[in-house]
Amino acid sequence: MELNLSREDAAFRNEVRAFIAENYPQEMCVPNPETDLTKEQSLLWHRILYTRGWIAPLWPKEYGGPGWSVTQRFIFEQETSRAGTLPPLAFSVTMVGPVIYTFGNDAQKKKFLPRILSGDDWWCQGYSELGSGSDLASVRTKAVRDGDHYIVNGHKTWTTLAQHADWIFCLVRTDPSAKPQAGISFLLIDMKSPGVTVRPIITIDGSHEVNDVFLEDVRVPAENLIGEENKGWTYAKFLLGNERTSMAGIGRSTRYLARLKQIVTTEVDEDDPAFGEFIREIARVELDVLALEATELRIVAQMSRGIDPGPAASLFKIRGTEIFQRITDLTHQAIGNYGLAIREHPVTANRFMPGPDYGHTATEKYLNSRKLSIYGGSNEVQRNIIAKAVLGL
Amino acid sequence: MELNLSREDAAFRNEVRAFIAENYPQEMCVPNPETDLTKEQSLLWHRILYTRGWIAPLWPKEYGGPGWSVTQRFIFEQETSRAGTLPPLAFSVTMVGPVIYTFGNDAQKKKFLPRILSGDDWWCQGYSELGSGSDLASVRTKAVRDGDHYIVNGHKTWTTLAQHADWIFCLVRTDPSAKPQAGISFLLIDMKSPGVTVRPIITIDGSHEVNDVFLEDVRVPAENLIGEENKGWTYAKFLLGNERTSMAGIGRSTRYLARLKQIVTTEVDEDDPAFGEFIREIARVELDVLALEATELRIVAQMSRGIDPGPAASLFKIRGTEIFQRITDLTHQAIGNYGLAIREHPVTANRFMPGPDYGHTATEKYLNSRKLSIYGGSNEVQRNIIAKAVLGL
Amino acid sequence: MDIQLTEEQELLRSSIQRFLREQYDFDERRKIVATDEGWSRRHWKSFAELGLCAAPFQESSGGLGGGSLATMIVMQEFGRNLVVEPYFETVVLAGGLIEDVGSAEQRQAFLPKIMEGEATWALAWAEGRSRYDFNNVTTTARRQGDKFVLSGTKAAVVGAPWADKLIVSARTSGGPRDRDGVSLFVVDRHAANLHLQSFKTIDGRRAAELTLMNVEVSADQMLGSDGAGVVALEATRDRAIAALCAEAVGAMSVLNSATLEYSKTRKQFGVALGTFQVLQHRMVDMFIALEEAISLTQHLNLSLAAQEPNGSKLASGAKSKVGYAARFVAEQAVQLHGGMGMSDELNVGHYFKRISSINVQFGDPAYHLMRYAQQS
Amino acid sequence: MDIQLTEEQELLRSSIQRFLREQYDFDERRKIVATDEGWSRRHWKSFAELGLCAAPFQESSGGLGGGSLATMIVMQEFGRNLVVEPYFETVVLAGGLIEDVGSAEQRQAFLPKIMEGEATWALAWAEGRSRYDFNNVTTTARRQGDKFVLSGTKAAVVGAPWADKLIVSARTSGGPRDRDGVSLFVVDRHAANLHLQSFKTIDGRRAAELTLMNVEVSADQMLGSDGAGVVALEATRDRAIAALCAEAVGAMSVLNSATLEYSKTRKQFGVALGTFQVLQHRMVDMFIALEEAISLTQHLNLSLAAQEPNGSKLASGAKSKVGYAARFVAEQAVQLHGGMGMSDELNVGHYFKRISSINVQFGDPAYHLMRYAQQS
Repeated sequence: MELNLSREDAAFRNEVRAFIAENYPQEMCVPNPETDLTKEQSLLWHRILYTRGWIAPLWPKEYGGPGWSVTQRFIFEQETSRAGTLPPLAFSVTMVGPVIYTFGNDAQKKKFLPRILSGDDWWCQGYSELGSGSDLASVRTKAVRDGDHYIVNGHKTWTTLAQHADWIFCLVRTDPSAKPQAGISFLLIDMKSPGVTVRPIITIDGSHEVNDVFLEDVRVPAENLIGEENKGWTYAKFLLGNERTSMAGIGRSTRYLARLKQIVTTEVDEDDPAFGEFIREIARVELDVLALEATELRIVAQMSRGIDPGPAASLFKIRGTEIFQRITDLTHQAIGNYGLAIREHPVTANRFMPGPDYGHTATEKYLNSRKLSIYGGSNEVQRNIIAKAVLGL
Repeated sequence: MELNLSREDAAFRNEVRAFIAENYPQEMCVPNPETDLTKEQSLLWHRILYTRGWIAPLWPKEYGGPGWSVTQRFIFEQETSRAGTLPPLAFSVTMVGPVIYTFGNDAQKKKFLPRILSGDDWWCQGYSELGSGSDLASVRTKAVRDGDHYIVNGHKTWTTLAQHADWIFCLVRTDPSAKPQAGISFLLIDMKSPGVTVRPIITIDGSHEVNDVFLEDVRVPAENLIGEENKGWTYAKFLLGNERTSMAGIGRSTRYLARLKQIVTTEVDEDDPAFGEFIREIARVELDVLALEATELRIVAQMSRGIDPGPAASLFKIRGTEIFQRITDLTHQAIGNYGLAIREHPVTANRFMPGPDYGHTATEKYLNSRKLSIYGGSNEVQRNIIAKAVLGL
Repeated sequence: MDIQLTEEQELLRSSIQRFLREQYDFDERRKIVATDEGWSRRHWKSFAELGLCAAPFQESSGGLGGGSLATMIVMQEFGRNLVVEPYFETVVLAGGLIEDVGSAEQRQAFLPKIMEGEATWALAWAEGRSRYDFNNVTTTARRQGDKFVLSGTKAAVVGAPWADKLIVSARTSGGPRDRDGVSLFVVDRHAANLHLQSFKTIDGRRAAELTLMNVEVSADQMLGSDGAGVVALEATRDRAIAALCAEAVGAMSVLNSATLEYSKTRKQFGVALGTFQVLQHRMVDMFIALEEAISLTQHLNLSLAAQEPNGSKLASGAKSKVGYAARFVAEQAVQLHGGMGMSDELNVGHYFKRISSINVQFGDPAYHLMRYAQQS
Repeated sequence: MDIQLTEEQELLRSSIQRFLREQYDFDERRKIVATDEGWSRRHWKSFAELGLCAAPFQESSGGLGGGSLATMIVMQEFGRNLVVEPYFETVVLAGGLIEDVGSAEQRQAFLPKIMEGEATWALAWAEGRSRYDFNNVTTTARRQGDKFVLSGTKAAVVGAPWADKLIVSARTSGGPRDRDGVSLFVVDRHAANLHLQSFKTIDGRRAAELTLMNVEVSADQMLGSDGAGVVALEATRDRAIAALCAEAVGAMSVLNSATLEYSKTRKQFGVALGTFQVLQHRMVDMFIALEEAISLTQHLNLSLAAQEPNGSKLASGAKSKVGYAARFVAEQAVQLHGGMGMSDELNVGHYFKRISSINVQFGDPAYHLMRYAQQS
């Protein structure tokens, strides 16, 4: 679907397209960028965008944002994701950055924001704990004030790419006697602090994306507290809203859908009993993408007229993840017998992987994408949110 | 699916088949027996079965049952429903009869059971009330003791075929101060009693199957109380279990599925874009029927070994109604443009109905079958029952 | 990008809304449906006076120039109120066809009466075995001098029993399933040798099966080029789908509100239905289905208005996706209303039936899903 | 009508259960998977000692005569414990084929070693472009005196890397997609000019792609009649499906119990997960899916045991329905376990992956649904 763009916006779109085509690093074009790149490789494109001034589309100009309109931001998002570029570090740019410039003090802004933009600091998210899952308010990691420090003890889990991280932003309990949401604070912790240990969690696709982070008597300077003590829940919710908005994933789904079509064309003969099923299911998911994209455009249009999108983010999260799971499922089915094979991690070119190149990541993508309906607030929780916030139930 | 039958059972099956073929009244072969027959027509087959001694397969021999084994009962059920015979009055034979012979006193047994078997009494069910639905324990119809009578006031609704009924069995509240389930009694009321009014409810398919039954100062002899006062909930639940067990409806679904196949073969060309969809969906529902039938056979086999089927009835109710709804849905789709038409009620041969005969009832069946997932305890309530009784949640 | 209505469009919408609110509540509709004709000539006249019948037509045809967006606005409100008057048949189908392929004389002869609410029309394209295929025409039109002689049977013509004029597709050349050779004819409903057998439709309307036994039609009553009827019908279908999707969206939005409202007031097991999480999530899915249907419907109407090249493929896509969404919403609305949902007295069942009918008209969701898939 | 196990069958089941409970817990399995070979020869030997490898074979072949019901019992327990030893490949596929179409000499030469646990086998029927179609064979077998010379590539041969023997389908006549002309050959895994490229499978097993470059096979190693390989493979598939369905049922039952257990202990928002109605109904649907899968699996195995004429159609039906049911159960088990379900450390993900693998082997649910529909 193409937007009906003004001449200015069309020119901007062309500029973005050309920039991507000319600058996206060849090194980053690997089968599965999310898992196959080293930390340094992952940062190449981040640094290019930084240099161009495009690294933080959502940030206000004063903190380093490009000052784009809602439509320009949408165009940028659409073009970069359709081209399949690896998004800049979401935990840094989309999540902790806005929290710092919205709720942080001047010293914090000055210390952290530039290094987020430049990619010098890699941030990870210390939200989930064992036994908390989608119920973030049940956080048990404790931070006890000790002079001008907090002493932090706890265990964070499902921490994405903590193995690369320089900093972690954490929800910690500072008032154990208060009601769940009331006693939480938002603390920034240097990953190099003594007492911080990272332990890999291997997921069912064999990859190492997430980790346990153990915090044992970690001394954190009190100046790393964001906003007020015990007000962390407010900042945490603000951050989650930002996280979910980007979850429609139209660009990604569009790319994977195009790939699926190509695989089906190559792999499934017209007289295969399941051929019609693939055609039908592809059409169905294509229409799902189209409808979600059209919905996103409606919301963007409303936002550009100043209308608050409200809890639309939950709708995007639910449908965006359902769609992508379906695409990866169909792709896994499309490669037939080769769906038995899975790459070994860490990935090297030396290991034999059967079947055509385009199928090599199909199985792990199918497995990996099962997480989408769980992480970031499970889809069940998102439906609860809509039931409450939209339907008033 | 055919059973592996013993020689005796096979002979029995043949006997049943032959009896149906020879005796099922031609008059009852109308497009939609459930709605198109008069009361007297509806009873023809009932009376034939009564004469043969086959009217009440589930009843103990002493009360007029045929004394069949579990397998014979199953065979009879399967053969009669596959042949498309109109089942005998369920409210009489399947529901109130067993309550009377299980919980009633000798006078009640003597008075009611023979007339149920002969078809002289037509019973309807006074369970649902406005605002109670699947929550039967919230019954508000009151029965106040007055000497050797109860004075009954209330409003029953969704009462199937009350327009034909001689008697109604009612849940009534006899102790308003007790907990919901504890203050309910099970009362038999003569429909000819002063103060009983029946008002038709036309459903969305245009038919008149259900009714409101208003009870205004109806004097009911106390001898019509089943069992003990305020213990009615026990009898009501016993009855519901019997109702649901028969809801797998394999025979009916098998017949309607065969008809659907024939309609698709006639109506949908192979080059119609949706042809493959019909083939696939028919295969899917056929497998659903097969799996449910195989499940029923497992349960029947367990029962014949003396194992309690437990809440399997809820599984049959859920899947049986989902399957039949799907078949009627596909049948409605299969007749294409003729799906716009609907018969007018009461049905007469004078009114023009377009399209081939086999499509004339497709639309009303689709509409009518929407009730199946609502009536008899909604499918949501059935899932609650399984969650509690089977899964222990 | 979203449809921000122009002042004119807002005016159109609010005038329809006001009229329907004041004059077309569910009881009034029930009375209309129960009449012999099954629709109200008085209301029809009012629609014309409000400018609805002229709204979509081009200004050069004497219309108000609102195009497909005007139709969308009208149909959505009609969907919300289950309006049974033959707007879709007369204005969207026949009017659209006449404006699209009619000669200057035909446009002049027919459109003013349509716009003024003085004539109603029906479109007879289907046949007993045609299913949703415009090519599949066995009705024949033989040329005889300056006349055509039509013979055959047309099926399920909604609005025919009381229409003034019919547009009939008939074969002037080619074999029974050829794409070429189908032509369209304007036929007077009272023409000699034309027989109608009327019946009621699921959604409270009237339809008829037509039997033509050598019906004579003057050659100047051919609509569009000889043999090019299928192309004209296909364009009609795209517009029809855009209108039906809008109507479905209107109906869905009422069902969603009614169900939500019901779930908040109706108690079961001592608490409001809406407190049960399973029902909450069901209603969330109904909400999502509606949002997506709105989006695709707007997208289709905008694409047709802009004459985008992939409009016909998109029409099939929308008919499918909106149709599945509407069926889901309608079935769940009945389910969540419980026994009440099955009653003819409540409006819910009637919305269900209108949606069932929309899903049959011009092809069901399964048909259009595969048509969408097959269009390159 | 239901399967009431005979005393012998009960004994078989309880002996497997005891062995697996004592010797094959999830940690033990993890260790086995992590070894070079990826399966345990020690356990394999124990299985043979328990009589599992001889269980399904006819007594005339030296087996225990348990037939498809014995296989069902074994595979269901193996499914419950995610056993990775090549029972399916060796006993069900190769053993079944040899017993079915092998000559007396071949049966005598091969079956005893299989039954005694002294040889493992793998079946190489698939090729890069064959998908699930046995006809689609480009590997050729040229006759040369008393030898055949095999050339071509076979894909995704599970169990091949450590198998002693392979059964390879190759074309002795006909065109690349002809039903006739495919023959089966017993090939030594160490044969000259046979190259294996090994890889790991999603479910922790080992498989290989075979490249045959003029591999010489003695003519008496042809299994079954010349050119009749497809028929033999089809019968093999029916048996394979019956076994895989039983395995899936075993895996599903563990997933259901684990999910139920987890939902009762795991708290979220202050209450046990299992108190949320949406999750309750999800688990009810998982329960129903399992019950139906059990029923169809038993029905299929009984039909095969009784050599019912529609066994092959039924096999496709069961593969489809059980496959969809298993996928649903597996996906929901992961979903309800939340983040834990994604972790390689928990067993849930491994059941998920075995089910994904079962759904690929010998055709996925969509393929078999349409094959079922197309079989008269």
